[in-house]
Amino acid sequence: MEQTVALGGLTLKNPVLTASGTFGYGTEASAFGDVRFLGGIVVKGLSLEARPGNPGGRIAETPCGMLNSIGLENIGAGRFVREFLPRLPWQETPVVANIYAGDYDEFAELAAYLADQEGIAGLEVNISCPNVRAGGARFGQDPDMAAKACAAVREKAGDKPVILKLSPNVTDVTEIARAVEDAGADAVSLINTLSGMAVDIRTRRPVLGSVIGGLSGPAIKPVALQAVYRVCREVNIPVVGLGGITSAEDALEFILVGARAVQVGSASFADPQLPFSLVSRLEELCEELGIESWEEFRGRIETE
Amino acid sequence: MEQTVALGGLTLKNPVLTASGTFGYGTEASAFGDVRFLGGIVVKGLSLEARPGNPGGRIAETPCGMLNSIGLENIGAGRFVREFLPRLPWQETPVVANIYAGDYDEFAELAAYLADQEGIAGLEVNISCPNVRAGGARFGQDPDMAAKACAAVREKAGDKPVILKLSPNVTDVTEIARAVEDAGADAVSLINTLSGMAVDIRTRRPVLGSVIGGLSGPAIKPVALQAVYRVCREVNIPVVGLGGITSAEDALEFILVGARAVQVGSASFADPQLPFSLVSRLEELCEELGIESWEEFRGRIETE
Amino acid sequence: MTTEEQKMTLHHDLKVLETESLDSGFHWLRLNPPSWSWQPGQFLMLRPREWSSDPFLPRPLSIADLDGEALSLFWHVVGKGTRKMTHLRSGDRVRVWGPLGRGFYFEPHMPVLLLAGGMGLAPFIGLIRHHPHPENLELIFGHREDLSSYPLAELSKRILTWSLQDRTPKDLAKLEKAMKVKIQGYSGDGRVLACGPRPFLSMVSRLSRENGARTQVCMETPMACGHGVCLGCSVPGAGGRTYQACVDGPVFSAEELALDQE
Amino acid sequence: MTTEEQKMTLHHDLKVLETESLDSGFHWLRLNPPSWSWQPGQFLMLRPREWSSDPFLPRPLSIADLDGEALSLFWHVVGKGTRKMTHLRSGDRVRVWGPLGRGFYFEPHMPVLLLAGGMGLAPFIGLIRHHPHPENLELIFGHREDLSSYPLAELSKRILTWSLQDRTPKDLAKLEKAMKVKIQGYSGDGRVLACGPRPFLSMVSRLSRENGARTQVCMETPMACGHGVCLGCSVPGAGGRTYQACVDGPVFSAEELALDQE
Ligand SMILES: Cc1cc2nc3c(=O)[nH]c(=O)nc-3n(C[C@H](O)[C@H](O)[C@H](O)COP(=O)(O)OP(=O)(O)OC[C@H]3O[C@@H](n4cnc5c(N)ncnc54)[C@H](O)[C@@H]3O)c2cc1C
Ligand SMILES: Cc1cc2nc3c(=O)[nH]c(=O)nc-3n(C[C@H](O)[C@H](O)[C@H](O)COP(=O)(O)OP(=O)(O)OC[C@H]3O[C@@H](n4cnc5c(N)ncnc54)[C@H](O)[C@@H]3O)c2cc1C
Ligand SMILES: Cc1cc2nc3c(=O)[nH]c(=O)nc-3n(C[C@H](O)[C@H](O)[C@H](O)COP(=O)(O)O)c2cc1C
Ligand SMILES: Cc1cc2nc3c(=O)[nH]c(=O)nc-3n(C[C@H](O)[C@H](O)[C@H](O)COP(=O)(O)O)c2cc1C
Ligand code: FES
Ligand code: FES
Repeated sequence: MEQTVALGGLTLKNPVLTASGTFGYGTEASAFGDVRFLGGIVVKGLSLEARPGNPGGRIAETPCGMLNSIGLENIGAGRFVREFLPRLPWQETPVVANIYAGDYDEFAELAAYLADQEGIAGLEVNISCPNVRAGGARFGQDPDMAAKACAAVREKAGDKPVILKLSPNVTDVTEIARAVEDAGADAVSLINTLSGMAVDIRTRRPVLGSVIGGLSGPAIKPVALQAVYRVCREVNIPVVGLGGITSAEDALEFILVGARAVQVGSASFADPQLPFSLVSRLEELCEELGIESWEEFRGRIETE
Repeated sequence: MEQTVALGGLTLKNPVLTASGTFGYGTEASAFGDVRFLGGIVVKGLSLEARPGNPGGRIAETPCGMLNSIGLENIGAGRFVREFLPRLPWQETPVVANIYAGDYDEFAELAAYLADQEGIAGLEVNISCPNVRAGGARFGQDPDMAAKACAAVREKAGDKPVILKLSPNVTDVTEIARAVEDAGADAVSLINTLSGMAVDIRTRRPVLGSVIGGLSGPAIKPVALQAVYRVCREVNIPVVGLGGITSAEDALEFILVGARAVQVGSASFADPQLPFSLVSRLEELCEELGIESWEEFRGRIETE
Repeated sequence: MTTEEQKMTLHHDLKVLETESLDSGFHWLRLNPPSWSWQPGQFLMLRPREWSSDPFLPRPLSIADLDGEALSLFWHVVGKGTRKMTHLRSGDRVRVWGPLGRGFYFEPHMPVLLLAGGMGLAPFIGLIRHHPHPENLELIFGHREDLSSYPLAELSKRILTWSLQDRTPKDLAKLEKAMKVKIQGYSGDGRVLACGPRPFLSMVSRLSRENGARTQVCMETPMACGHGVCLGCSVPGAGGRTYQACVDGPVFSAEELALDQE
Repeated sequence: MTTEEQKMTLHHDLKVLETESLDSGFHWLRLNPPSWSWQPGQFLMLRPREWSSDPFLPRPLSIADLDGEALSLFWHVVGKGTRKMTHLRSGDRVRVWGPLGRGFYFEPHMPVLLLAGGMGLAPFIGLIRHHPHPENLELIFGHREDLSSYPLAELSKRILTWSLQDRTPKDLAKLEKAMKVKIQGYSGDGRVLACGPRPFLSMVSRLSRENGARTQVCMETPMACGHGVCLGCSVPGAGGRTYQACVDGPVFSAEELALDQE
């Protein structure tokens, strides 16, 4: 079956992307597979300046999942563009830059800089990070703030598609999705991590230096599917589904509830070949299930 | 170590309760242990009238967890009081009635009826169910509605403690917790299930008849711990922690972040003796870790 | 029975005596036998401790046989749990609780027609092996997989069996016809006991109603707890009632349910 | 190396040749050897397919030894993953990827002092076994568990070893004193290679700075990916730098890090 999908102006050779923060800057996993076969890659979240990230414990294993509090450590957009982008096969596989910033102006500046780079195919805006200036609220938890962040990036992104990455830690994720759609988002991706915590009863301390971190992995797949399903029924822009995908079957589940493409996240820690093997396995599985085209399958969940 | 804890006017001989919906009406698991040894039992959610529950698939297994959409099937408060309550050792183990209703008046009526029964030690108010009259919004997702439901129950509950059971499907669970504290709640319990979904890519149908259901089990423990930790720092009433507890270690984790008592939920499907064995195991573990009293341990997580 | 006795009866850590893998994903597990009194159709919940929390839930399995030698389970690999169960080896210990639910009701002197669809054979294995008057039993067996995967050769030595492949719509029509004829034959003093996939049981229920046979069906719905506390195993009953398969069943008389309308 | 070759080198499904359980939770696993060129201190990630999704993450383990016979791993049970690994039996297959990270640097002619705390012995086993000039090696080994749990008898046959129990504060003071004296002795042309718990490495780092020894430490931080993509394994470096233990380490020169200030 033809695997190509269109995503907000991009053409992906298949619907499999890597999720931000789980695939480094795109070059590190080259020993496990060839990124040219992937639908696209989303790189580690970039900010205007390099950031050191959180001190102390950064990862904790949890049942069927993990917590992380990397604290958005990154080398800064400039160094990524100079040192990594030239080594990525961006001519063959779209490279999406995941970005975050502390305020709207910073978002705008970052977007302008990255959208200007030939090798950057699009921007994924992480609005789940704390907004320092607004006292710890998160852009992604308030529809107005989400819309403003979206608009700030959209305005500077030129002809590059802008994907808003949504947080599941909200009362109604469809409200945020509609807000960013209205603000010009070309697509949304969801879900980012759930708020979670792990503690050590012997040391009486939290396992993560930041106390609370982000939960990912198979544990959250049911939450992610539900969020994607609901958002797909509320917006007209394409939706990228992720959260706990470990197999081609999982990927098809997201597509069945309406996702245009999917991202492989922390499951690639458990199997670094996963993003690559998923591409071929997905094709086989479509064959097995007699799926004839994405159009025929996508969103065709029967709820009656 | 002395295991007794005080919970909003009740005295529990130990901090282990069973979670609503996972222990039937209290008599069904008698072959696996003696409820007289438990700190308390919370029975299946009761409504004023019997309800048939949801048709179609009601449970689905998920990674380290499960989805349910029982649809609040129950025999009605009256039949519970007549047929089950007399068979429960309520003189020795507090029996908490979990209740839900479609509007405030119904909550008040139900609370008045149940609070009047000698064998009912307290009420746990499930505000995570859809409020039919308000068009599908949920009491537990709006601070004003939560407060009103709480006040309606509190007013009719006489000297019986009222515990508000909070939903994690909100942007800020502490906001809801503060609202019900202000409205007179004697305690809060959390978390109820997360919204989740499972689909079958072969039949192209959702696994649950209700499409979206509630996620429980170890998968959600990090989310639950985080919610309990945050609520404990924001309210002065006692907090009952639950979500994914499978061991005495898990129970202590909830107590370490501030919980007064804990509830064992779906893990007792995987091991029906769990609520019972947890009681003795918890005592042993306190010994092992040199915990001298609950006061010395509870909430004493060091985050610096 | 006191609570203490019941508890000892229900919950067990049993040692694996033997495992046997047949073709196409069929497996036998023989466990050190607990001293249960049981009825065919009753089941147990099984959950090896090694499962961590994934798979999370225990798995319901019919008691295929239980005697002084072994508690025998017979299953087909369909998903994660049944696949993991194939890793068990002799000497391992597994946690089971049972016997659970209501089994089939019959008296030794009654003529009994057994109708099994695929793995629906499991609860009939011990029934056939231990029935004091095997001449009173007859089995119709509809199957998709190769006959050699099932212990049919052994069972045919004790009772009359009819096996019909059930792969195509034509096969199904033949199976239906065979069952119809037999059900008619047992509609007097006889009993019909059926176990198999839902459409199979619907067909049996309809044929039974049409021919006035007294039929019991064994309902294999997904279960979380197996002992009445989760309400996850509901099956629709006649007249809008809802039953719990784990405690009200898994065996129901066909009239209690509304299967023939499915 | 082309991508294709690298890929073949890194990712393997290896057959279990042998398992061995010692006292107090110590285990050996010998796998069919891949043809890696490796350095002591390098590690691999291991994740048996049977783990479903719980435990979720792979486990980092030092390459204890690798030669034509076997890839050997040596571990101590501390939690869920290391406990599950003890269920592996010969004939099973496990997925591993490696060799990962930077190992210890030394030349055969250099006098090398090995400092191991508990399981920190693991990366030194192969080093000692295969070193062309074992007379250039000396080991100080601080341990809590019984000596018989470690392959120390074997190693003592090849090189000079000093074992010190490390259970009480008094023990620790003795260990520190012994290490101090030895580190001074190796501060000229020698090298000091250390592996063990964090406080052990802090102590070694401090003693090395104070005595001008050239020391390398192996950092065992929790890791999710093992190959640089998750940024979960950060260790604080000197001058406010942050390193990734999995690709910049796990072996660092002591001056690169700020351990002596912990
Ligand atoms: C009373 C009873 C007796 C049974 N006896 C037998 C038997 O003797 N031999 C045998 O091979 N099978 C039997 N089954 C069916 C058996 O329980 C399922 O095949 C098994 O649970 C599937 O688990 P899985 O992990 O392999 O599949 P998965 O699809 O991974 O299971 C996911 C979830 O769905 C449930 N589930 C999936 N299929 C079924 C099913 N057909 N019936 C009930 N639950 C299901 C599982 O228990 C689990 O909770 C019986 C079922 C019941 C209710
Ligand atoms: C480079 C490297 C080499 C190692 N070599 C060895 C070895 O040869 N032999 C040996 O016995 N141990 C070794 N360890 C430690 C070993 O990885 C841990 O003991 C193991 O991961 C614990 O897993 P668990 O599931 O039993 O514990 P759990 O506590 O259940 O693990 C939970 C999580 O924490 C991580 N974790 C827990 N303890 C440690 C630890 N001490 N170091 C790193 N991660 C940890 C686990 O990997 C997992 O992600 C090494 C660690 C690293 C980083
Ligand atoms: C270690 C780690 C780092 C992450 N960093 C980022 C990030 O920088 N930006 C972002 O938008 N999401 C980040 N995420 C979230 C993932 O992209 C993804 O949304 C989430 O992990 C859920 O998917 P999964 O369950 O498949 O991992 C990170 C996740 C992990 C586990
Ligand atoms: C089958 C099932 C039925 C439930 N029914 C109720 C209910 O009637 N009322 C209620 O407040 N919570 C109900 N719950 C939620 C549990 O009480 C608990 O909050 C949730 O399962 C999280 O805990 P756990 O992870 O330990 O199961 C139900 C949960 C399950 C699994
Ligand atoms: S399986 Fe839980 S009530 Fe039947
Ligand atoms: S373990 Fe993932 S970057 Fe080091």
